[in-house]
Amino acid sequence: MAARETTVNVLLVLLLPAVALTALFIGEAFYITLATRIAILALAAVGLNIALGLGGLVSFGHAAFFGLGGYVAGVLATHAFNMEPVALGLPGTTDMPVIWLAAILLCGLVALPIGLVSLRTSGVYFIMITLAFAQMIYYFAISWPAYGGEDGLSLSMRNGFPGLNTARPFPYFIVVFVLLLAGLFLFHRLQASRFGAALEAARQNPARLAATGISPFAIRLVAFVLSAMITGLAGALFADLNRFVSPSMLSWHMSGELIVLIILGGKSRLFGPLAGAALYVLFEYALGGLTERWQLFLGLVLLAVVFFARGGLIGLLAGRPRHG
Amino acid sequence: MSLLVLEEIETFYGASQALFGVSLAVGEGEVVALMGRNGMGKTTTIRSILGLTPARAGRIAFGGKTVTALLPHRIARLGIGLVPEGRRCFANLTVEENLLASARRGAWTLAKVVDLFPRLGERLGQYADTLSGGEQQMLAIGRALMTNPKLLILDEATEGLAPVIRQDIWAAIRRLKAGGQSILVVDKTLSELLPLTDRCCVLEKGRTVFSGPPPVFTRDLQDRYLGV
Amino acid sequence: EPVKIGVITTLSGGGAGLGVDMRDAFQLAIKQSGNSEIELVVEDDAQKPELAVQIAEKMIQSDKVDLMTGIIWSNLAMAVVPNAVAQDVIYLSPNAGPSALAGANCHPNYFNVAYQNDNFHEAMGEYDNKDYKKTFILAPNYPAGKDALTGFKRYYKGELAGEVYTQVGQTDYAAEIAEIRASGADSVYFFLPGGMGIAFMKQYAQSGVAIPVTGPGFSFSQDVLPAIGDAALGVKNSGTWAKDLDNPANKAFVEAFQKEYNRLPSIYAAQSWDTANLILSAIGKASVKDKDAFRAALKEADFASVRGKFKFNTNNHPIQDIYVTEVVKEGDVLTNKIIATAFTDHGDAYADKCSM
Amino acid sequence: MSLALLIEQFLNGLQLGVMLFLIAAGLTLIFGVMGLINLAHGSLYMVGAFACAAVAAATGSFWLGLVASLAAAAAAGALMEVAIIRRLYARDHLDQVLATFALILIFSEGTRWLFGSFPLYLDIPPLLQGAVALPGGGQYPLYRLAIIGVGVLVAIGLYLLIGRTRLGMRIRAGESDREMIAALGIDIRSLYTIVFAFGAALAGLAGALVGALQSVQVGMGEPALILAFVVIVIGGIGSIKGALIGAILVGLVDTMGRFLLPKALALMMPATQAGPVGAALASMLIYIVMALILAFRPSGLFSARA
Amino acid sequence: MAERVLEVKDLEKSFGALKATNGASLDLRPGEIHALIGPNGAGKSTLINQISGALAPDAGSIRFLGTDITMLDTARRARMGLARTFQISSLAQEFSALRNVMLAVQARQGTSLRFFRPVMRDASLTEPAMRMLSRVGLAGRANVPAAALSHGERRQLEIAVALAMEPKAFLLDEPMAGMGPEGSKALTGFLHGLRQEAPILLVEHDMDAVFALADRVSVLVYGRIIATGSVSEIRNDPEVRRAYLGEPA
Ligand SMILES: Nc1ncnc2c1ncn2[C@@H]1O[C@H](COP(=O)(O)OP(=O)(O)OP(=O)(O)O)[C@@H](O)[C@H]1O
Ligand SMILES: Nc1ncnc2c1ncn2[C@@H]1O[C@H](COP(=O)(O)OP(=O)(O)OP(=O)(O)O)[C@@H](O)[C@H]1O
Ligand SMILES: [Mg+2]
Ligand SMILES: [Mg+2]
Repeated sequence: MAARETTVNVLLVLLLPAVALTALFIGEAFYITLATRIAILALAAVGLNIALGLGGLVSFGHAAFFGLGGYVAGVLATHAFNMEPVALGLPGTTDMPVIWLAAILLCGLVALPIGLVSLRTSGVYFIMITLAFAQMIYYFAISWPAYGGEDGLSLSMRNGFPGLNTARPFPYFIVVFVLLLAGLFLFHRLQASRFGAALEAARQNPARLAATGISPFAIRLVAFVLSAMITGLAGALFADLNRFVSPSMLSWHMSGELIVLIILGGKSRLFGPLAGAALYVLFEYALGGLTERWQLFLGLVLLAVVFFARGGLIGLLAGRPRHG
Repeated sequence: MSLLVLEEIETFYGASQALFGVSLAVGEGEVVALMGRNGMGKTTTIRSILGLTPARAGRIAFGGKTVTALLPHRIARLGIGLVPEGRRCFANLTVEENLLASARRGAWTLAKVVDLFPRLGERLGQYADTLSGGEQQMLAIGRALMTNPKLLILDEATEGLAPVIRQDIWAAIRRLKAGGQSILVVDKTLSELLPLTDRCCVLEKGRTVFSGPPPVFTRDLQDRYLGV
Repeated sequence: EPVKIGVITTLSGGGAGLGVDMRDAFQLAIKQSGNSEIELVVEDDAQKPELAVQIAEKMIQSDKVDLMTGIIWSNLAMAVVPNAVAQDVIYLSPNAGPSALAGANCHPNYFNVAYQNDNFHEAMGEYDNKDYKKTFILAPNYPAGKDALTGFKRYYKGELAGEVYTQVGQTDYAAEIAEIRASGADSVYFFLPGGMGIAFMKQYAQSGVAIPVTGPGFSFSQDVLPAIGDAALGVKNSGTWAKDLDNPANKAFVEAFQKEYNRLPSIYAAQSWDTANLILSAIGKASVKDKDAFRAALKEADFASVRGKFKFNTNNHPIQDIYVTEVVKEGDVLTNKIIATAFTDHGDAYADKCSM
Repeated sequence: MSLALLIEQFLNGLQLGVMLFLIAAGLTLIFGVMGLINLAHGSLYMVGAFACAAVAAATGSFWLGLVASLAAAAAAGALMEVAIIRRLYARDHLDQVLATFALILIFSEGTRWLFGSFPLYLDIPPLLQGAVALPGGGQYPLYRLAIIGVGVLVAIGLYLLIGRTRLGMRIRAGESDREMIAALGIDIRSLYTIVFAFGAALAGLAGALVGALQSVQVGMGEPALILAFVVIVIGGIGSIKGALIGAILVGLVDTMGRFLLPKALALMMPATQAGPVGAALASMLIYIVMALILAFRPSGLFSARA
Repeated sequence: MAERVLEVKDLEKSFGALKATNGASLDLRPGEIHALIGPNGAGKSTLINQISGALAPDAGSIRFLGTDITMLDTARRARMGLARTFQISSLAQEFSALRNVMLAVQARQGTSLRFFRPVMRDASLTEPAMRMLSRVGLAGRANVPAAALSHGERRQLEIAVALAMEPKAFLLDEPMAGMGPEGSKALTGFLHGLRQEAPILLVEHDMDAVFALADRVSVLVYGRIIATGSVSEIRNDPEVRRAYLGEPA
């Protein structure tokens, strides 16, 4: 079974570059964009999956980090453009690595207090308190006029990466894809590591974990912050993909969508987020072109996944997860 | 006539087989002890009787009616009261509610259960998950009695009880037996169990390997199957 | 040579009514023109900015559309338009005119065939000067809401009894209505789009407060009037169009729309109809492949607008008359009737910031 | 600002709270007591509103519409339970999330298919039109008073049903250990179908009653859903009393925040800024309150098990 | 090393009107098995929970290895060397038996913030864990998820996890419960030897085991220790007989 999962995973990884390369070859740039979109949403979900899949922390507020990451990209680029300092005399930038770092750091910094408070609760209370924090940020963003409020913020062009022309779809896809691979690798090692073991135990039985001498709170907090950082990075990439950020990236719909991607693909499975994002985006795209009732059919497809693909898409393709 | 009959049942947890052919019978008014080492399939047998983990092969009949394919609540309604392994009290119900929720008319009433376990009487308004382990065990027994079953199934019902209480329970079981109650019991205290049972049924690796009255279940056999 | 037009609009979810009207009118106009060289690509944005962006990319990169149109909401327009026009696609707005795109960020590829967002509010502010001295204004707390009240105040000269910003998506207005009652206002002006406006009007009528209400046409247009019901009767509101506007183009439009779809057209349908006819007129004059020529042809605005007079300002936004209409009942159907003209040949406040 | 206005706003907050409770009532039953995460609760609310509006328009009677809303929502609920939800009790909560999320999409588009894209008309019944005079000179709409009445009745009814009846015990027992209650001879499957349909009917009732005050349109259920969850969680899952008090707290905080915050800020900053900033803060307020409450009482104000 | 490994003084804990612990004091000396017996609901588990840190006492103090640990959280106490088992098995259900034990090994090593090295390929975790499983006789079930173990096997696993912590004191809450006759016998022998490694506070209703093992016995009734003494003293204490032991079996 393990071998089968590996095969499925390899195929999944190859899928995106294969699509992108084919698209490049036949001159259908849009499919590169679509693949990029899948990769970014997958990365965001990989981040959430650390908290949700491994730690059982169903954060209904990860859009906050996704959106914050996006706004970091948007705000820094805007300031680089109009040459006004962002804050404390720091200039804006259009340099992707700097933006990423800033997004990761900011999301970590914001996730820390949110985690400190939220992790006092558990279960549905955790779901709702994370939602509460995200909603606060959302309403703030809607009504704060400086960066466009509800109308959002347009980037006049995509931020740059040294040595690459990111304005073109393919090089940007490569950048995103490499980051996705890095995210997946991180998740993979994390899951198998001592930290991962402690985190999964904290989900299954926190009292047991504490009784062996590991504080579930500390483990969860680290996981939550890490998770927010990765999702934030994905947010920055998403802003660059769309050359646009708006509060809708911060909305609870977005949080819900990230959760749905994970469940769709297979919770706590390494490639669940990628499979889920691919399926979701493809259906959204394909059905949207076919009929104006596409949401109805999307609903039916999701129901079918719940019933016929236990353990999500990966569960369907690769069988039950390995327990060790 | 036998109240409960199991014929060569086989049961699986998903793909892994736990029972490979268990046969067993409990007659009206009979007390039968189901025995075996840890992990040999006692609990699984009980789960199969109640349809919680339905048997995939073999036949189970209760009161002359084949129940192998029935849903658990239908089987239970035919008159089986279960004291499950691990207590499984309803955590978010009070003691009183636990007792009343599934009660059926008959000789056992709230008053009589409280009489049997005065400790529960003191804690009627307390939520079950805050009870001590032993109190939960008493509650599980009381809850099964309140369904006024034809057949009482006790899966390690004396686990975690203080010696005095345990003696009370054994006394109660003796009284029940005297009153004609049929009982299927899993318990590790052979010294209490053997004098009381009409028949012993021993499982090993998911198979019935011995069945007979206590006198035939010699020290030798006990040692062989239970490691006493 | 066929012309490909990408229509991104809202066809699902709560805001779908507007998008459906928009699309229906557009398709009808193209059909009636008999021009078989025009190919439409219609997609649903589900009122999500990110999805709209994705569809726009697809239309530009994959479908290779020549023109784009269809977006109903300002925030979606802000997501799509700057990028689309930067890729040398011409975008025509059939609704929504955020101020950001009218001023410094105006673009030769961006044509607004509807209005600049402030227009309706400016008109009502101007008109309210006539009857009222102390008005109470409210709008949702987001950019369009603030723009609305700014627009109103730009022309309104009386005193303000109160200025309240409500929550986006709010459904209960008891608190605001109580404040209005206590404010001593002689009138109320509100901008609450979609369901918010319906809820406000119903609750306002139920509250028994007798202070007259005025609003922008969106809150009393044909798509929402049936839902508000008689509570809307007699309310004055501003608009660039009403179905009784007396010109041949409008008569033909209303009749054709009613015949085809068996319902009255809304202002979104009217604006969309104009957008389609503007495009048709330009196609007759120039090839879409020749962008400069085509832009010039569009700018001439040589088409029969259902709004009567129509021409483009320097920033490619309309210069048009803005009317005040009143909700009336025709038979048992609620609709709007023009009672006054608030502005003639009105442009917008941002045109001089546009360096085009 | 007069005292009378302050009192009226207080009443408005109270009333909004009871209205929120009404919206949350069905969810308390299905989610709080049965333990099922039903994101489609908002959709059932919408079904109720649409059924009421459609039947009221066809027959001219709000009351027939109300009956229709109960029937339609209960039927939709029962169907949903038998066809879908029933298979999910034993599964992970997250599977329930995915399935009921899918149901939201299906319900929304299905409703649009049936009723078209435009909001429907639904007005309050003539019997309940008009206002009553409050002591102190104010006026209060009769219909809103009626909603308070219905909300309180539903609260009492649910409280008794869940806390005092055998049926309530069994539902709660099912939530704690479904297999065990079945093993004790209770037909928990049918019981859950009935209770689910009942919860759905409550959602439908709320949709009809509240729908008459709002816009009956596709998508009306989602904000209602979020607020309902907020209310239940603040109050403590499984507690009817908690849900009622949580709802009233949210109603009061929201109303008073909207009313007072801009005024308070105006004392500190220019009026042009105070309005928007105050409104922004007001819209965050219920979430701030929820976060604060959960930070200090991680399982709500009145967790069913204190 | 202090003369007393664990020292509980005047502990009090109320649940509403119920005083579950009512001024209990007791200690644990190096190398001993100290049995804590008493009627159901007397407060034994509550006491264990307070010592392990799962519950905060209302009053009183707990010292461990000379340090006051009353205010420390569970994990800190566990790291100091206090290992407990649960009366009702409490394991990571999805993890195999082996991984459950490995968790304890990792906790003892204090290395849970390592993010990269896969645990299953880490002999410094798997080997000690495997050893512990063998000691309790579960080696053959190492790869079975805890959820699929039988009740008795789970009880054994609880002990293996405690062992893996290499603690300075054991708090065992009814380890015999759920073990069959053979299991109880084996476990009794095992605990007999275990006291050399660390002293044991043993809560147990199985009197055969208690009388065979205990160096000292304390009797808890209504949250109060009513007697402490040797096995024979306790056995013959009339008060204890009445409240707890009942008629001689
Ligand atoms: N949920 C489950 N999934 C998979 N296997 C299981 C499950 N429950 C029990 N088993 C396996 O089935 C076999 C029989 O278990 P069962 O619980 O019936 O034993 P038992 O005789 O009751 O043991 P004990 O005395 O320890 O309670 C064991 O090998 C056990 O590992
Ligand atoms: N959270 C709680 N709330 C209320 N009462 C509680 C709580 N926890 C325990 N109790 C009560 O405190 C008393 C002591 O419980 P405890 O579990 O310590 O008993 P015990 O001595 O371990 O009993 P047993 O031998 O049956 O396991 C019991 O009466 C129990 O009902
Ligand atoms: Mg068993
Ligand atoms: Mg105990």
